[in-house]
Amino acid sequence: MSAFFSPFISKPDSVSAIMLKVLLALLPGIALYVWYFGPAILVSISLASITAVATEAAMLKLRNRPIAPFLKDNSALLTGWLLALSIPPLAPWWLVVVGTAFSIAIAKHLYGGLGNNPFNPAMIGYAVLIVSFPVQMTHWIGPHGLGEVELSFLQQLQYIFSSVLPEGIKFDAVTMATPLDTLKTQLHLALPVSEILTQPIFGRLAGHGSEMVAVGFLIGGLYLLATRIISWHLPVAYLGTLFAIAGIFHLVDPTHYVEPLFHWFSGAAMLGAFFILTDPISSPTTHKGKLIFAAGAGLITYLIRVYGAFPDGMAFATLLMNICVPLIDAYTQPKVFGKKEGKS
Amino acid sequence: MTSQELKDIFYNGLWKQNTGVVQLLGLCPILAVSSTVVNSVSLGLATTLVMTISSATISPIRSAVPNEARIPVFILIIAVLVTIIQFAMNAYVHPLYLVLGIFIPLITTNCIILARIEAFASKQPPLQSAVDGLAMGLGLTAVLAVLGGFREIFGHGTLLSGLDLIFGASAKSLVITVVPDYHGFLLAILPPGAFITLGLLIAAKNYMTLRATENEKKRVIPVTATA
Amino acid sequence: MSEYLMILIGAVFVNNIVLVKILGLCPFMGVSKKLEAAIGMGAATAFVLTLASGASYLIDHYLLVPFDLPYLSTLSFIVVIAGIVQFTEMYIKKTSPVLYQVLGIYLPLITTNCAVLGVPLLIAQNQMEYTLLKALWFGFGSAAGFTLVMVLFAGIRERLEGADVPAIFKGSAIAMITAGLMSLAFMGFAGLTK
Amino acid sequence: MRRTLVKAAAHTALNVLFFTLIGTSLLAITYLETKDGIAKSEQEEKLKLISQLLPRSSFDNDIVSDTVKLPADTLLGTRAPSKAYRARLAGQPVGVAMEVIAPDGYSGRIDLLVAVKADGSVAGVRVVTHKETPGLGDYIDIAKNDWISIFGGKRLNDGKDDEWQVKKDGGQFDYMAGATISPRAVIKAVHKAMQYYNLHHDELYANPVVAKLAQEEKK
Amino acid sequence: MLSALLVMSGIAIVLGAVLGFAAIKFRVEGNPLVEKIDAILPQTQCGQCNYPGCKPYATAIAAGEADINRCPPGGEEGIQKLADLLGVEFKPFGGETNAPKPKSVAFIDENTCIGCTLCIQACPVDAITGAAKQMHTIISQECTGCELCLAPCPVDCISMELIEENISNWKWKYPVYALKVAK
Amino acid sequence: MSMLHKFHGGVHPPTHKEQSTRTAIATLPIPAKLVIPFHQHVGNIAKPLVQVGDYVLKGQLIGMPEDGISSAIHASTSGTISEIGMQVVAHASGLPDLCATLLPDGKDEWIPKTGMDFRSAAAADVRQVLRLAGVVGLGGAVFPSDLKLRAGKHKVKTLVLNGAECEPYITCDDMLMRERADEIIKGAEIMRWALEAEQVLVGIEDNKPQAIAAMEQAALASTDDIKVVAVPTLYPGGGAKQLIRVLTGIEVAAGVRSTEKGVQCFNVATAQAIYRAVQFGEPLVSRIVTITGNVREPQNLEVLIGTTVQDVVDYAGSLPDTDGYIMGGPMMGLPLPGATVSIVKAANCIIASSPKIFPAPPPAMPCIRCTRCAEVCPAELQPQDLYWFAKSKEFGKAQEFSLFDCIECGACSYVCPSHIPLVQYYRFAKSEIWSRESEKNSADAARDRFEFREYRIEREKQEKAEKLAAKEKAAAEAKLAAAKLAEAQAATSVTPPPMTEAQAKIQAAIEQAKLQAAAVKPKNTEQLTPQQLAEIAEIEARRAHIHELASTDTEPPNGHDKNQ
Ligand SMILES: Cc1cc2nc3c(=O)[nH]c(=O)nc-3n(C[C@@H](O)[C@@H](O)[C@H](O)COP(=O)(O)O)c2cc1C
Ligand SMILES: Cc1cc2nc3c(=O)[nH]c(=O)nc-3n(C[C@H](O)[C@H](O)[C@H](O)COP(=O)(O)O)c2cc1C
Ligand SMILES: Cc1cc2nc3c(=O)[nH]c(=O)nc-3n(C[C@H](O)[C@H](O)[C@H](O)COP(=O)(O)O)c2cc1C
Ligand SMILES: Cc1cc2nc3c(=O)[nH]c(=O)nc-3n(C[C@H](O)[C@H](O)[C@H](O)CO)c2cc1C
Ligand code: SF4
Ligand code: SF4
Ligand code: SF4
Ligand code: SF4
Ligand code: FES
Repeated sequence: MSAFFSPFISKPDSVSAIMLKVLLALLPGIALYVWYFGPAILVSISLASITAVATEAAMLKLRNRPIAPFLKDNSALLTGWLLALSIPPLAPWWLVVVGTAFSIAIAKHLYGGLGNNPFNPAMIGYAVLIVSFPVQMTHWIGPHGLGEVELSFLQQLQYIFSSVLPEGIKFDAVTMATPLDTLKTQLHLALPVSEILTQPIFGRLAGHGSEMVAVGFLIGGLYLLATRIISWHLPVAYLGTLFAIAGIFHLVDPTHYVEPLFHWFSGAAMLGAFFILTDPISSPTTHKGKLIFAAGAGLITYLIRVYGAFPDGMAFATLLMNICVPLIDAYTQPKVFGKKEGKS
Repeated sequence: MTSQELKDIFYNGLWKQNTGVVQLLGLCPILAVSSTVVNSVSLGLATTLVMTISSATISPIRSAVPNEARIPVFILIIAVLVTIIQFAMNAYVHPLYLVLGIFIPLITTNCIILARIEAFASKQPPLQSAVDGLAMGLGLTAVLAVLGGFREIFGHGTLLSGLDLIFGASAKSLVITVVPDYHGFLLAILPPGAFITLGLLIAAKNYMTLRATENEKKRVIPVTATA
Repeated sequence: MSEYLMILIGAVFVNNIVLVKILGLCPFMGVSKKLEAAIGMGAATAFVLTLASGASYLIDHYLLVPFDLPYLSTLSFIVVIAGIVQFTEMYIKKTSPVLYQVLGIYLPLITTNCAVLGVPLLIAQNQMEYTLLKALWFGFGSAAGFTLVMVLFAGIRERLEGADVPAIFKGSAIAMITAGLMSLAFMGFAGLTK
Repeated sequence: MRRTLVKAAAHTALNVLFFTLIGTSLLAITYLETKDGIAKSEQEEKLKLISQLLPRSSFDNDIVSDTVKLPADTLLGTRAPSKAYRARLAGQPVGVAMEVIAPDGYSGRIDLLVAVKADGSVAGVRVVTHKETPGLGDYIDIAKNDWISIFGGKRLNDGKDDEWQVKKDGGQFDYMAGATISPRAVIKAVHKAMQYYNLHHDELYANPVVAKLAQEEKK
Repeated sequence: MLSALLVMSGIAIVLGAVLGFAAIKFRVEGNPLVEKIDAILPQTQCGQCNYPGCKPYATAIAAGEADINRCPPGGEEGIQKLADLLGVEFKPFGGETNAPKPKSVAFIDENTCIGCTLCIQACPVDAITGAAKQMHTIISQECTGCELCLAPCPVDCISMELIEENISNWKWKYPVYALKVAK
Repeated sequence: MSMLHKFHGGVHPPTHKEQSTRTAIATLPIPAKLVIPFHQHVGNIAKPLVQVGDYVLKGQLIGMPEDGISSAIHASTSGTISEIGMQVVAHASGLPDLCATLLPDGKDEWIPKTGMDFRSAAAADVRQVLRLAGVVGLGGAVFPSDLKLRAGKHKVKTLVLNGAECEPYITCDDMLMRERADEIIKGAEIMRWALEAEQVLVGIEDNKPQAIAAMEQAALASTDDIKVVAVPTLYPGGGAKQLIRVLTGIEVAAGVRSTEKGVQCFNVATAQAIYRAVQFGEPLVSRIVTITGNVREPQNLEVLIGTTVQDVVDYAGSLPDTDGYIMGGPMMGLPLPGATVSIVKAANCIIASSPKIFPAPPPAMPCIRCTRCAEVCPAELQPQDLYWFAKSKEFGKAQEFSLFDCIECGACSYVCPSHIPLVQYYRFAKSEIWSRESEKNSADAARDRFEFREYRIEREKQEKAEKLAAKEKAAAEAKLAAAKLAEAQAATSVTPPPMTEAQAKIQAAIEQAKLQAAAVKPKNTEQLTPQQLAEIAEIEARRAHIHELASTDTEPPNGHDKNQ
């Protein structure tokens, strides 16, 4: 007998296929990223991929677990990609390596590897990096045509691996703060929103270029929704809450609070709504739980963006809500068949 | 007190029942002030002092205290000792006093002190109690020192920084730079780093214990086979 | 009004007594293996902590300061706290055996909870800024922060029971690391109250 | 019942009282013993800080005691009274070190000590406490970086207020890329403190305090 | 100094009085813990814990006099449950305590039995029937497998038999779930 | 007809039903040997009535239903009983159970059969007939049908006939409905009458148009209110609770009997068996079995109960790469321990499996909490949580999360991308919980008995002391007359002479007993002789008496009266 117990048949699907589809869904966003910001991001993605797979293999070996099936599940790769996408492309190589290794080794494997981690590994990696290396983590490249100086790909490579810039070019000149960061800093200087948004770094909805990257992630996200890899509850509740709160603040005081669409299309909101919050392992399983989880994340994201110390709140919002997942799950258990109230 | 007894008490305090990695008591100072070796060891020694004296003091008066007032009286004695040490540090090593801050008065509520008094001193004669307090305190200091060492190296790339707080500016030259030109892994010095490093330390202790028992087993098997 | 809100947000989230201030860790680690116990411990501590904040504020304000005895703060606070704890224990044991069943074994531990002494000491340090009401409110906020993270932590630990955690990390090691990652997450609240 | 209750209560009370008395006495004695030592240490600590700004050789008074209470003032960024320490050489004003607050640091307020020479130039600035991001905004702390010494010798030039800004905003002060909020806050606070100094120059140096009175003040 | 003493004395007297008062006023008797512990023990009543039955062992645990790892019939699971209840660390079997044995029931060879009634007196749970001078038999559903009847029997007619797996006591097995590298 | 309702979840596995519906139901020739288990139903095993060597006729009662939930077992054909003993049966354990082996004589001679006109009989009599005819549910649960036909406290409004047959591969009900629809409808009439139900709904999945047509045709002929309803094809639409939900909108929770909600559900084959038992007095000695999968000619066969699987497979033509047999469908079926086991009343289908049909599943990965399982679970459970707890043996938690509401349909395992044998974990957890429950019960009983024993000993001691005191008193009175004699008397009463006598006898018996011990093998004490039973009863009575005393004069020890 091929299987020892019923059922003897199963639907042809696998974890690695699911993960692969998520990786595919990231491609439109990555393509637009390269289009607007240049190919440096591909270097971080490659670095992160290699580190992720190597760490995964090493940890599996240490834990005395079979290596091949787990390496083939693509989940480490996904963690690596998502982390790489949250790190400034010009970040030194060791930043990517340290972050990815921490994600996989501590946040994933100390908990037992795939399926066991209570926290989103990629976001743990991001949080560790931003509190440990805030300088490196807040210097992003600007989109084509905006920066004072644009480095060639070779120069970028050289900078990533040896932190050496071409003669006469200052680090300041090749990088700039992100749109969210700029907005926050300038609001601090008591400039009105309308004036801030006229600067060239901003585009139609949010940051010039980065808004299109967000659109790319939105497209990938819709693909994930269509293939039922993720359920609508998380993105809808997250983006909905973010929109609602931002909308209320904006309506009350438009000089200090940008409109909600800006929040949707800047920072990690789109990436987070479709790819990060949706990590099945660290998010709740019940429908009601997903709604609560994502709404909470939306609220925290907004608070951190507007009042907090960090330019974007996505990662911390995810982690903070990750903490609540077991309780959310426990208290949102749906009524089982025949035990619903109101029905006889 | 026999030397075996003495050995047992020390083995217990330093390893088997170590407060930091086994009993998980006295965690607040362990985690809060262990960002450098100097801080760690200073607070560890202060705590050891309090533990030793309080154990020795409470052991003889134990029976004189009515049950319902037991904890208030014990804690009162501890608090007096702690405050005395606080005054002393304030007067003689003021910079260190400033760095350790609220954690000096908080030695009072360091769980391990009352725990040892309840578990040991209230049942044993003063001498043993004092030694137990000393051993436990040294165990705590050891964990603090190791933890402080790791966090300092990871976080700053140095060792023994802050020595000048105790011995004056001249001691600055004693600071060891372990990794020159280090970026500083800030996480290690921040609260999360404290938790994670202690977690890893506990795992290391578990690993060593596991190895020890496995070796034990390996050693035992042939013996029984021949017997 | 918004001042009180800030005190609350500050005490519960931004300067969470356990994860940011690193106080009260022993019960946090020790009594969080089971959710039920964590809720009990959290509630008991919250009660004592709030009461202790008020009581020590009164002592500080009406005895220590007028008589110029700030050096007695640790001593007087801890004695009062120990008294409150002991009294609460006896009272609950008598009046509500059910509650005692839940809280009973944890109550004595509260005396040696650093948070319960730490909060009154913090209040005493910032004497000028607090009124009795604010001191109570701050105490309550800290207590709520303690209970909150304790309960959330217990939730995660219960879930971890089923996780394939490497043998040497099982138990307190992984719990410690989890607390660290929670603390990392709580750093996200930084700056919410300036 | 009543009887035993009262008796039990009295018994416990006496017991606790006994230990309290012993403990408190011990404590009080230690306190009296160490009191002076503590006061001395505290004073030395202050002196060490101030003397980084105003060289010890430049004054001869007991600067730690010779203080004046500064009322809360927006120019000082304070909401409660703070203190100024005055340096005199042979009775003549040499300079003053003011406790100032920069309320708008990246992560909250930054406590500063701003020393101004009698001639109206900055003697030096030190960050006493701050909560800026380690590794990013904390270069304002002398322990991390000597950026803060750029204030030495700077003056308040009438009419040229916009020089008191970071270079990025068109001013004269350097900053580190990636963290401009912290220096902005410090510069603004020092700038305002200088204005305060100019406005209140005379009051600041008035009524030299004799050492005894200073003791009183401390409480 | 004087003010310090006065202030602290005031606090001490109030506190001491309140506590002394409370100690009498709120005194409670009995220990509900024993019942809870007893509910976990397997009630085999075998005395392997060195106490004459499960209840006495429970009482000893509640009083803090006995370790939680002394009941072999309860197995490791029993220890775990006790550890959870009491909030202490799990402790494996060891030292002088026997490791748990597989479940079995006593069995009297009725042809050999001489009806001495000694086993009846030994059985803590009245699982043996038979009158004096007649042969005895064991009600196997009621036998807890304590082995206490073995020693008293003068003709050694009682033996322990493993409870074998059959269709009615068969259990589904834990699914084989290879996560570990096969060695 | 009112609108159909929906149940949550469900899956659409490929059905593979067309393979076995190409030919009409054939009858399998009488095999050379029948192995008839005495336990083919839920509840108590039937008590054997025959002995080795007995000659039996077809339909002769060979296993008598025990008290309570139980059913009868019959000889499936005429012949000789050649063996009664333990044989491997169709059970997940692969363990042996009590079976009778029957060597057919080929005459297939019936015992005299007498049918009855149910409408003029009492419902209780009809039920008794069914019980003795061994009619049990043929839909899979094999619950004695007579018990299900008891109207009970609650009025049954709707009788549901289950013709859904939602499992892939199985077609026995389909074929039965196509060919014997009128018998099914007549059976339904009997059931409706016995339950006094108002209406009968026959639910058939819409992938069986021919069966629906045949059943509609037959229903027309009935005077009862019988409706045939096509329900959507969705596994496990044939689960009784799911079908009831679809047809009536009523949800019956786990642990609740559907009759409490006014519905009762039977399989269509059960209806037919009931008809034959009542109308013709034919006990249940055969059933329709689908033989499919890796065989040359998949089809449906009428098979005598007790026929070995090998016989059935051989008839359909076995193929070389067959690597096992499944009884039931691929979703819920049972892997058989071998082809030697026999067809039982529950055996609706035999699938010969081969690596081609049922390829080995890829190795299980950890659960990634994708909740696909929760999306398809008809019981609306959270299978991923149940798995998490079952895996780590946190049975209490599993129970809290409604483990026992799981109907083991396998839909969750079917969709799991990690290929985790989820249902297997639930089975494991359930059986562990059951065994713990029973251990706990026996521990409680042991505690009661122990405490009672302590109490009894205490009491006996007291009585003895009282007697002693009385005697001493008497002795003291006599002391005046003869002091020395009285003392001696008192002394003897302390050590009663019978004890010493007994001890002496023991000593005497030891030698002889030891000799015997060496010679004799122990035998099972479970099988008590009537004499011993009487003895036990007597002891119990004695205990009861003391109990009574105990409860009247002193405070009884905790809960001892549960003992009785
Ligand atoms: C966890 C996380 C944090 C991020 N933080 C920021 C941020 O602080 N500011 C921002 O504008 N984009 C942030 N991003 C978004 C960027 O990774 C990327 O999506 C965006 O397109 C970068 O555009 P930029 O170069 O204009 O910043 C973050 C993404 C992630 C996943
Ligand atoms: C986690 C984090 C912490 C920061 N901390 C500080 C800080 O302490 N001080 C500061 O001036 N800027 C800090 N910043 C940077 C500000 O957000 C802002 O980008 C910067 O001050 C603007 O400088 P620029 O104008 O040179 O780009 C921090 C940024 C991040 C992401
Ligand atoms: C998942 C599941 C699927 C079932 N599918 C069918 C089915 O297709 N046909 C059927 O008659 N019984 C099926 N049953 C059995 C029914 O639930 C129920 O036991 C039966 O219809 C009762 O009738 P009976 O007593 O006549 O067998 C299924 C049970 C379960 C749990
Ligand atoms: C829809 C989806 C989203 C995912 N998001 C993340 C993520 O945000 N971070 C991450 O580390 N892994 C993510 N993963 C991969 C995987 O779940 C993750 O590595 C596990 O948490 C490791 O146990 C995702 C997987 C899927 C299917
Ligand atoms: S060892 Fe025997 S008597 Fe003791 S508790 Fe266990 S079962 Fe009961
Ligand atoms: S019959 Fe023997 S083994 Fe069984 S319970 Fe009684 S004394 Fe124990
Ligand atoms: S379908 Fe499988 S992997 Fe997905 S949640 Fe359910 S058990 Fe886990
Ligand atoms: S087997 Fe149980 S848990 Fe799985 S889908 Fe069916 S009812 Fe739900
Ligand atoms: S040391 Fe702080 S609670 Fe134990």
